[in-house]
Amino acid sequence: MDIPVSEVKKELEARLPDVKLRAVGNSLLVENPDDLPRVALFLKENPKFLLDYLSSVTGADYLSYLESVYHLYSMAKKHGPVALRVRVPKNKARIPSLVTVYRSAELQEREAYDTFGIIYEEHPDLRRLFMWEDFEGHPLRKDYAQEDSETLEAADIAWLEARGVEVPPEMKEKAKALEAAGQRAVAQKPEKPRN
Amino acid sequence: MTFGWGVFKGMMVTLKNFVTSYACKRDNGGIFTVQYPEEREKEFENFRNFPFLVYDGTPDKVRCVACGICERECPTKCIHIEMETDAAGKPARKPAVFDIDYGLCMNCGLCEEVCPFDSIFMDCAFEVAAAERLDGLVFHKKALLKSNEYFRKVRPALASAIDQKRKAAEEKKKAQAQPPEAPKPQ
Amino acid sequence: METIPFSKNTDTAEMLEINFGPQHPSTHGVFRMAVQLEGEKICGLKPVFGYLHRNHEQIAENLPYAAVMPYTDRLDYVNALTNNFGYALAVEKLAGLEVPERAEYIRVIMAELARIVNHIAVIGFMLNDLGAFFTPLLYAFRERERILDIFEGVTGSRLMNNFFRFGGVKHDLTEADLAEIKKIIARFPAFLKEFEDLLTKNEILCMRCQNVGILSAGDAINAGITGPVLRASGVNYDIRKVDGYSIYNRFDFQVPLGKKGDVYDRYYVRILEIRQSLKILEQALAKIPQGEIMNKKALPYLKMPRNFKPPVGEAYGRIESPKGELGFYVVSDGTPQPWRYHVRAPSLINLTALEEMCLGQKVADAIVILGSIDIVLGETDR
Amino acid sequence: MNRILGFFDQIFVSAKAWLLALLGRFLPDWVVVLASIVISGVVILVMGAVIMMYLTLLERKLLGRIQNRYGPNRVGKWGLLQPIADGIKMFTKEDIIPANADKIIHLLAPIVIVVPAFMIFLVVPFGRGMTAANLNIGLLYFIAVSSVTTLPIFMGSWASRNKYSLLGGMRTAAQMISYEVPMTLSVVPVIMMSQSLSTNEIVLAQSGCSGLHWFIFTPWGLAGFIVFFLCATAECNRPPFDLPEAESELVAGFHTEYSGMKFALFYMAEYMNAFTLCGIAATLFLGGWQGPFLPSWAWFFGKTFILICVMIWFRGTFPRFRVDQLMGFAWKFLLPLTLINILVAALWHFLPPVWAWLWSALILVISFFILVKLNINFVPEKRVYTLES
Repeated sequence: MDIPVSEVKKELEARLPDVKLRAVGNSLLVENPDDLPRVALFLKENPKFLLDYLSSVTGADYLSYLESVYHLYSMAKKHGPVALRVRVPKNKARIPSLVTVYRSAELQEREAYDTFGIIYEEHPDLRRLFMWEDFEGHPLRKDYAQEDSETLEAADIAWLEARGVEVPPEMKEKAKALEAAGQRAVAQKPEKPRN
Repeated sequence: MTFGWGVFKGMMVTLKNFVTSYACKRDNGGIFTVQYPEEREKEFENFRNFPFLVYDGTPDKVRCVACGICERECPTKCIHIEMETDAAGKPARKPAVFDIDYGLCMNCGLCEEVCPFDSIFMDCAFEVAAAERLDGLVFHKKALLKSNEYFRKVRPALASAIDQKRKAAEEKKKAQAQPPEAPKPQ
Repeated sequence: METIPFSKNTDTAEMLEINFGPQHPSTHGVFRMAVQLEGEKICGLKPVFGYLHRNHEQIAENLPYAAVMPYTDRLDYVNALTNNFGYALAVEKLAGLEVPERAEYIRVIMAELARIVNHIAVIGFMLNDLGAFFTPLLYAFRERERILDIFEGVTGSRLMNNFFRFGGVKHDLTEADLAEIKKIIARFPAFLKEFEDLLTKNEILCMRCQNVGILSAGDAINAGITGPVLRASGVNYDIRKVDGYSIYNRFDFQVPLGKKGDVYDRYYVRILEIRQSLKILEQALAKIPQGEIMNKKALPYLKMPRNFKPPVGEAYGRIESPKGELGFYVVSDGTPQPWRYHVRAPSLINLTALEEMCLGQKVADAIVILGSIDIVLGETDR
Repeated sequence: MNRILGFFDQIFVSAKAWLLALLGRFLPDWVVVLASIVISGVVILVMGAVIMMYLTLLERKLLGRIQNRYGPNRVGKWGLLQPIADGIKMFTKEDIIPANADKIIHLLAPIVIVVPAFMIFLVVPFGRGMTAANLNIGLLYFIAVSSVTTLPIFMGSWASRNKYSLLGGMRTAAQMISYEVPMTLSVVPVIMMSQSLSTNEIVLAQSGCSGLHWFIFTPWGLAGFIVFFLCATAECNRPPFDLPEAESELVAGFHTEYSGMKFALFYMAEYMNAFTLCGIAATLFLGGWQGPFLPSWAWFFGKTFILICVMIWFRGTFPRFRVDQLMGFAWKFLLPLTLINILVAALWHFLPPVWAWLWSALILVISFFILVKLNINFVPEKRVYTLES
């Protein structure tokens, strides 16, 4: 049972007049990220929708901005989904967390933080989910440069040599050259054959 | 009596299985193990493991024309093809190099699906273990090439369908190769 | 190793911090639970993920739509067919592809067989966690073997099936296959009875499972828990019923519900679900029509996966996988590769409430609770 | 007929006597006494090792059959050489000692655990006149020595400096001490009836009527036997009481950090304990070597073998208890039952036969039900599940 976006939008605009909304495709864009918890709480508690179940939280990178998408369903009324989305600029990717409204956001927001670098404010435990703590970058962003596993950097060589591993001289030279140029060892991205 | 009855019933189940493992056949609760090298499970025609190349008759008559579609579509990029060039440097529609890294291949069968020349198929052979990761598991053209007869043996239904299709195509081609009769003026 | 932010401080009290995993016989793979213990009682538990992380989503974003299909097999590798189902559903929604009748039936039959495989295997593994020395597991595997033979005969592979295609399925079910499936369904109730005799009323199992790891319905909904774990808590929510995706609304089946939401309910709900799956299978086998197995419009894309370019847009396809709601969120930008591809993994999200379920219980219970949630690390870590 | 039976019955005893007589011809008496001890010792040592080896094979075979598979069948005919292959593997494996371990205790633990396992063999009556040392306090000796096993397990777990091992060690200490109590108490009626602590005397007290005088055929004997057997299963850490090892929880419990031969010694002690405990159970309640038609030692080994098979059957069927339930089972269920059992045995002694039967059976059944009612958490809840559309 689908809920038409226009209906949700109408109801929301009537009840929360200061929230700016825009219908994007089959989903509802909350223009100001700070309004998101209010909207979610309203949808969760409003008897007409009772969207008590947050199915999926995910980020997406649209080059000029980052987006966080939420799919809400109702277990009580067995309808849905209502998709909410929030857009934030890349350099200021901060969205209020939904954990206080839906606990199911906990691990999913951690995942989106890990992979997209979206900071969910007031999340009780915002750590990386899959990658290790001092991992650099956010792997699902489109500008993420993957580390080249074949080429060693100066730090890697120091780490290896401290453990008594012999590093071939040509690798050392390459690392030195990289360091002198102030570059990282970045893997060549597989070119995307777009026909 | 509720206490102890469930435990007793459970013990009876295991006892029953203990007895049937001596008394019964595989399908009626007997021993289920297949003692692998001596006994083998039934082989299924659809079973796919690693790809191989089909040739007709002699190994130089390879169906593959080195178009590189499978190479491009392979999700794991485990196929490497180089086209053969003849003495003049013109590309001969034949692979000079055809390598498949079995260590990388994930047996998805997409290469078989996309191949327009009915040349690459999934093999049923699964005993391809090797001691070396690179030397042993990267299969080169010579090892990959298998005859159509072999193909017919391991996957009879598919092979006969492919053979029919090819035969039909050949006949059609032959028919087309003959100079078309002049269209009758209406 | 990173520090785990436990809610209680380990240093002040007489506590023991233990890592269960990443290498441990009962974490079902490389999952790690950092556990705070006071004697044998659990005072804090944090799951740690990522030991099997391979960035499935990025791999998929760099591949044509069709080439992602074999990768979805590797998410929940116990039942690859339902993963295929979810992904195919999402992409068909995106591209607006219809699926022929017979293909729908084949899909349902295969998905339900996969559900049975998963549930019996899970019960077996859970019993292993409880300390039964492999007997239930091997009985379960004995029956699973027969179903895997079907999978091998039909799809070409026992585990990594790669069977679904957009707009249909790869192979047809022959009459012989159908007869074989019927045979399996016919013999399954006897096996279930044996299994239940061994387990359901066993006092030790009841003692270990009843009133352990209780999860209330409200908590379960709020924590986004789905699948048998949710239904064991007494919430009637089965996506096969709610969405009626594919052709599930044509079948007559019921949703078994638990009473308390403890480990025992989760065990028994799975047993009951197997019976319902058998019911669906019987109906599907009786009704399966003749016909095409691929949508004609989608046929050319089999040969040219790169020509498959769904229109710009997004779709969220979800199915009731044996572990819970498996959702695929796919965004297309009109190119052969998805712009964004996200998997809503039930194995991961069902772990949200793991700590609450375990607090105050014994070490042994934590293992059983984890076993009863039913995670597969391929899907959890992606 | 009787002579042939008598010959086979005493074959080992007469062989030893013949050997000693042979030695006595040209050696002084004290050497012959020494030789007698050495012969018994060597026989026990060899028997202990062989029993352990073939018990592992038996267990794997039976478990395999219970689970519809073959079990080991590749080394030798029916896998008969498998234990030897395992032994070679154990010998050649690297001996790993954790860097932070207490090395001396880590080394000592497996040695200390094997010694009492061998020592118990001393009082086991393998057949008529086939007790290595016919102590008049044999039963007390058995209880004392078997309780030593707790110590080396705790030593091993503590010395490993491993948290899993530590948890396993804690569990062992709690479990073995707890189960010692009902086990000892369940033996008391037997002592009361046979009026002796000597294992041989106990067997002799059960003679007559081709087996009908075995203690198991009395109400208190049956209850005592069940309690004793359960406690014995717990004492040698076998499922469903295998908490100290608890593979699925504690990896391998107290022997997580042991490898190679040290691990094998732990294993050996476990199986030898299982054998001796089953042997003692057979002695106390099943009439030991008593039985018609067959040589006495065959009866003893047969009964022990059946009890061991039951233990393996347990392992093939049951999940494991949890630690609190395990302790509760010992203290709240088995202990009161044994105390009542002692009372019942006293009643049995004073009442005339038919009344004794009736009363003791009645008391035991009633007290069993009362105990079940009191331990309501052992009794499964009944649940009815709903199916909703």
